[in-house]
Amino acid sequence: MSGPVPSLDRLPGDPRYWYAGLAVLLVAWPLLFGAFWARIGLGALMWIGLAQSWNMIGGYAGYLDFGHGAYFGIGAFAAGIAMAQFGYPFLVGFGLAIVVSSIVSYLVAVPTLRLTGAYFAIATWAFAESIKQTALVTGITGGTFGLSLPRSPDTFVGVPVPFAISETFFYYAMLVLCLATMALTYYLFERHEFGYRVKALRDDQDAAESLGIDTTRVKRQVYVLSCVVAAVFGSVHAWYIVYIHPNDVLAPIITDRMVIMALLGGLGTLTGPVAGGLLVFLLERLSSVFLGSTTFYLPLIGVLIMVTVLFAPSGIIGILRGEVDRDDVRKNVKELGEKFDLL
Amino acid sequence: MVDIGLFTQIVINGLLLGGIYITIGVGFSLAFGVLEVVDFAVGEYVMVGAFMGAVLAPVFGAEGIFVIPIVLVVFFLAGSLIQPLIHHVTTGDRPHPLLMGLVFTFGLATFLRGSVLTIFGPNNQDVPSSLLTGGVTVPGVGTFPVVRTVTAVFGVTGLLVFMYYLYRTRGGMAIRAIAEDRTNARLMGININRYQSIAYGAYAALTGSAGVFIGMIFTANPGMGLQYTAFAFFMVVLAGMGYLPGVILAGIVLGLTQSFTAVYISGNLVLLVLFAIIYVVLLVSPAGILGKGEWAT
Amino acid sequence: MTDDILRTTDLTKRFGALTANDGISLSVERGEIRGIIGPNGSGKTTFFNTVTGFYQPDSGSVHFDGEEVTGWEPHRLARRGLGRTFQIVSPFKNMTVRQNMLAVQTDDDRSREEKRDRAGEIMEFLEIDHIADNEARGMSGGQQKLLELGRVLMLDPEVVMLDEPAAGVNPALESRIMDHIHELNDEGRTFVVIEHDMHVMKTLADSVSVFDSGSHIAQGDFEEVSQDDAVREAYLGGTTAEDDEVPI
Amino acid sequence: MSGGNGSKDVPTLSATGIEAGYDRHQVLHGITFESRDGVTCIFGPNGSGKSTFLKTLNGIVPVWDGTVTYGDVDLTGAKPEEIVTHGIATLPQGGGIFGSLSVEENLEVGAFTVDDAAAIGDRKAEVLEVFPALEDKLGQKARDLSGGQQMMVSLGRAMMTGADTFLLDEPSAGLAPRLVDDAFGLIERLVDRGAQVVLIEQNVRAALRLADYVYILAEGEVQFNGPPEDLSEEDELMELYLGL
Amino acid sequence: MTSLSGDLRFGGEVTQRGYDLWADTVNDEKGGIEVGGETYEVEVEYADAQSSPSTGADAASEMIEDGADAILGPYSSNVTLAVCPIMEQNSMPHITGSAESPQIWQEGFEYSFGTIPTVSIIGNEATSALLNLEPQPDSVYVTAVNEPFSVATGESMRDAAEEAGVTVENYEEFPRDADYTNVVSAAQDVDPDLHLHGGHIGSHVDLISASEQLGYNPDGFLMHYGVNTGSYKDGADDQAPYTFGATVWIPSVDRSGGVLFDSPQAYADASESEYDTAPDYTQAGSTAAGIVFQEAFKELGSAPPLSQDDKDELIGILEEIDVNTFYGDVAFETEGEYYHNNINTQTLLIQLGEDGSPAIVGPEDAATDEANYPVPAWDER
Repeated sequence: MSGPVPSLDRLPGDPRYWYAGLAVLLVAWPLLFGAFWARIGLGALMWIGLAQSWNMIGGYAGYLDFGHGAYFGIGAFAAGIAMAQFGYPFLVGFGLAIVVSSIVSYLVAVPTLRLTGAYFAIATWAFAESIKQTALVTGITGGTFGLSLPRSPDTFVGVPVPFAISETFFYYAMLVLCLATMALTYYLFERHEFGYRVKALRDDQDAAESLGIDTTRVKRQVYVLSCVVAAVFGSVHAWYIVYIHPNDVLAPIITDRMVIMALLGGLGTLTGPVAGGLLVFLLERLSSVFLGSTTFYLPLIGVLIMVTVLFAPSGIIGILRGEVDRDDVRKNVKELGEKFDLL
Repeated sequence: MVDIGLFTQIVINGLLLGGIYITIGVGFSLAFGVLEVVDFAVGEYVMVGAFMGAVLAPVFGAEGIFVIPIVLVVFFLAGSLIQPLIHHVTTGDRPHPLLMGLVFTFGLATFLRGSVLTIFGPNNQDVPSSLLTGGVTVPGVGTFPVVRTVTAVFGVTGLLVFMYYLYRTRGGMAIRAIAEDRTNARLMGININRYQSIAYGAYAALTGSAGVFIGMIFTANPGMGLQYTAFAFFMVVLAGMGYLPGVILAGIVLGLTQSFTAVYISGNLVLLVLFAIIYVVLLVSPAGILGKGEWAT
Repeated sequence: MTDDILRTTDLTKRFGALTANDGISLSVERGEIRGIIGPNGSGKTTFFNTVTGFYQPDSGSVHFDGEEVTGWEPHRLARRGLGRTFQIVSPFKNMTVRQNMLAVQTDDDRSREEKRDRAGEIMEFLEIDHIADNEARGMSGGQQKLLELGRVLMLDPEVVMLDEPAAGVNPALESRIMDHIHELNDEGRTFVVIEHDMHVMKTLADSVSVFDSGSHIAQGDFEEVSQDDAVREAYLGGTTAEDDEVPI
Repeated sequence: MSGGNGSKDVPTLSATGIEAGYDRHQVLHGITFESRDGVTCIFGPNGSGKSTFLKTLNGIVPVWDGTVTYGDVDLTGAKPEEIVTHGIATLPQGGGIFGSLSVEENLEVGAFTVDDAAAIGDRKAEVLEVFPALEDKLGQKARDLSGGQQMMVSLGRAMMTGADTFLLDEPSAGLAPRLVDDAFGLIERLVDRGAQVVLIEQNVRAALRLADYVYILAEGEVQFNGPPEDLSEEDELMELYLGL
Repeated sequence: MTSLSGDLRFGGEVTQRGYDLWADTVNDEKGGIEVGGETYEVEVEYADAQSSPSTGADAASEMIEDGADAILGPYSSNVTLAVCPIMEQNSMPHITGSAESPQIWQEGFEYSFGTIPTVSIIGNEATSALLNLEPQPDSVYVTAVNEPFSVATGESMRDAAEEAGVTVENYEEFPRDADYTNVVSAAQDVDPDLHLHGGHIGSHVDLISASEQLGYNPDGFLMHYGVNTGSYKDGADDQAPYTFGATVWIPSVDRSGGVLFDSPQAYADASESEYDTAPDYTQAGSTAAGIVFQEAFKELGSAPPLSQDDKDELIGILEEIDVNTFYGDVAFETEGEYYHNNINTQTLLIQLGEDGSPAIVGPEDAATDEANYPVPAWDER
């Protein structure tokens, strides 16, 4: 197989065994390792999904969305408001998250996607901050006090869920969402004409137009799709975390993480966000486990980002695929050396 | 009913606040105009500058402004060593050069913030200054806080010095030539690496020393950088990307918008108003409120 | 009355003070291969861009297949049957050849399977089916030219506008491209071709339009045009009062 | 018409077996070239590689194979900013003036490698002597000048480098027809001052009036080289030029 | 658990010192907690909430997983609000020494307790004490940073002033990153007798600096939280003296005979010798949370690890408990809006002296020093 799913095929032996092993591990994970590791697992799955949602617009379509985290927050608050302010079950909130995020993202898409490059990046970032500031001063979001969601056991498709906020339940919820996001990405962007059109407009917008591709429409479609995916994760996150606050679920760091994960992993690839999401999430979350109580992981991540951009612009997946080898690094170092020319 | 005393004071506050923004906007705008770098680390330069002020001021008899020459030198050198890295990631045959620049500086910002937090801890640190205290009251007009006034003067002076350098010296001429066309500049014998390093170093130096002033006005804190990054972006968007003279107007607009919104509408809506303005300006007039910015994507 | 499939009337496009296309009126007959030649900066590519909707003309109109299409969006024109390529090859580098072909969007109601079959046929016709699953970035310049042609054919266009199809292509591949164009022309497709390689132009074009300084200065078959004084002047420079001093 | 009527002894700029291109795409296939006193013209159809070849001479395009020498100096692989210090100035296509800089600054940028203010002043005076029309435009932004004046700025700026050899990439392109002659007149003045000029032109007829030696390139190879007298028939030239 | 990294690291460290000092002292002096004749050494494991609610919730889960018998809570109300549901779900006894938002107790979490009273009480009582100073102020200006703790503080200050019949000239909220000259100018314009402010330390520093710069001279500034911390003293530096603050505990409180630490001063000395830092009430409240657990374990009498039944019994004990500590008598409400919060503390109005050290200046029955009121104007210092 070419391109998109390289990692497991490179391992020795029949890849089917590796896939099967991975599947068993994913399913058995919370049962094997208990609540804490279930939480770590579900966090990782959520961030992989979020990184993938950014990858749709940022990687496949090449639009640097620096306000994507807003949709995570919009999803969280849509579900939160439905559940906390109106007492609806989660599924209503889930539906609301999809509806609201589609409408908002479409309204944003129409004017904002006319911008490109850093203009688009700054505009989306300003938009996301506007949303956060609005949430901080609005009553229905709980304003500055945030929202506490009901903790009582919920029902799922009418069937009572016995473990409404148990890690295991949310682990499987995130697993399903993450796999669905991966499958959707694989199908739409790697196997379907839609994805080819998206990549086409990224690689050469004029050529894409000349081939009958309505680039304006395709851009809007990707944007709305990627935003809805982020909102879906946001809604489940709100249900799980129970207490949401604009400074948490609408924080700029959410967008930043998505961007960093997709970039470190490999932009515009199916598996890049998986690799990047795992690396960054685990580095942050497990730093206290392995490094002790220190903020040392922050400069570490900073250096990691800088080194990757300098020497492996195609990300971890690029390295795994052998796109970045020692010669490239050597060439990079040489070119870089020539630029130090102050005196 | 608008109270004239309060009104003029709000104008003063807004203008001086704008002065603080100008100190950040000048270098950022220069960096963008010449180097095409959208620098996420700008706020962290402010933060590191403020910490240098806090740490070194005691050495100079608790007087922060004496630290500034050191900050200028240290930041100039640091900046001129960082620039080649940024230049490297934004040129060549890489995919998404702009994104690479953004993300590289984002990594740099994370590194700087994390390092200061790890070394100094999360506490607020004062940048002392006994010379710049209190305010000067002009009867019938309002009070001019000394440290803010000095900072605004510093910012505007910095802008004038930059403009003098750019428009009146050979080095500045070289930098403008590079900004217009790197290849042709090389054909004139200009070593573009050197002058780009100088430009970025000058930007870092000005921004770092702005940090010392900001530390005096407020307080030094590892988390303070983010808001200044935001304001630097506000500045260049309003001024027009890379359009240096627009920075003054942008600073004034930002400062006045902020102070009038805070007093006459609601303090809670200040940031909402500012971000909304940025968003709308980008959609309506991406070249800034004067329409003179240039964006080189 | 000839059967014009593409006709521009007084098409004018300005960029600031520069008039890149100055009232160009030009008709292309259904089924012909029309060459467009002219020195650099004579407005050939601008003309392509204005006709195919990438530029909005300042004045004048474009008619395609009996319908006024002035100012249509490029993708709409493409789906209507007006295909084009670009001077600089622009394959979608991060996709395979097949994916490049399948990215093309049409209005017709062919099923995905039919489109995939059609892509297969075209690749076979252009003899690039053996690299169908290779990424476009690794291909040679000539193969990229073929891919571009193939992508345009996915539109099933009535008119194909090619901007320098032979530039940077080795002679063997060049003649292959010419053959393909002839074959497609025999099927009834109309071609408008910008080309600097006069050899190509001579063997390919049924008739040639010459552009100079944004104007359409001459039209005719290649031999006629190459003897035309205005054309010589366009290529070799102005004849001036000092003509007698010219060493030739 | 003959060149070399200046008094200077200008080194020969020569290139041997130049191969070069962009990315993986090879444009030049072994070009050997030597500048002559006066004007050496390089003609060729679009895409023949003449511009690319000029850029290998001034260091913008890296040479894959072959050597570039200037007199005794090996310039192969030298950077553009070094090459200009050896006395080779380039007028890029379109003149390459810095539109946002004033006319005076454009001239001064030309003398960027010179530190001596007095020498810069002398050269400036010299340029203004050659192009008196620039005298009262010094303070204006270069982009506000007419095409012909921009051409003067561009040539004047090249003179400011103090170079002996000038590489001119289609100086007449984009000029109104009546200005083309003026442009060539300006080039003549350079030659009169003892400089060697390497000229790429698409305005073949006009350029031939100046040429002391001609190269014709097609598809990255030299198709013809010799004195202009050898191109006796315009039809032959047309055929060579159009690659028929 | 506490926030050892991220924005809340400052408060996180204070909390950690409080918990550590308890554990070290109980282990050093008594060899641990005596339960049913056996002495068990206290082991405090930390998990880093990284100042984020979701990480905090993960950290709580990690500790439960690792077999914690009881949990000492995180710093900050946001993280606490995300952590408490985890405690409920796992029936895990949890005392926080440093979360003050009234929301927490309104939620009615069964398994969570808090040793420091909600800020709505502190802000209210400190304001009342300040308003009783002579000459009695007629008007106040109230500001608060727009985040839960600070808004709760500001609102309680405003309410106290209204209850006392003092004119509230304005109540204004603004974001942390606001420019304070505008806040000050607006206040200066109405010239109130007192300025009351709810926020964290950085905002106090900005406010007091802007006031100094603009020559804004109300008769006093009351700010909460944290004017008696080193961070405020360092940050505000020359402007720090005379600031009023609120606390429920400072080392000079006169009481004795507490469990583990005999007196507040003994506790402060221990803190000084251990960390070279004067403790504030958050640290003291955190230590007290440890002491409460220690006493509850003793009463429970079951050897660790605790079974679920033991834990449920522990909750019962905690609801009944009344411990005399250096920090005060700790007992928890069992109903109402302060459910499981310890509100038996006395709020103290403090004022920083010339050297930046706090003195108790109110309320009357607790004051040990005379307030310097009205405070000298900026140019008279």
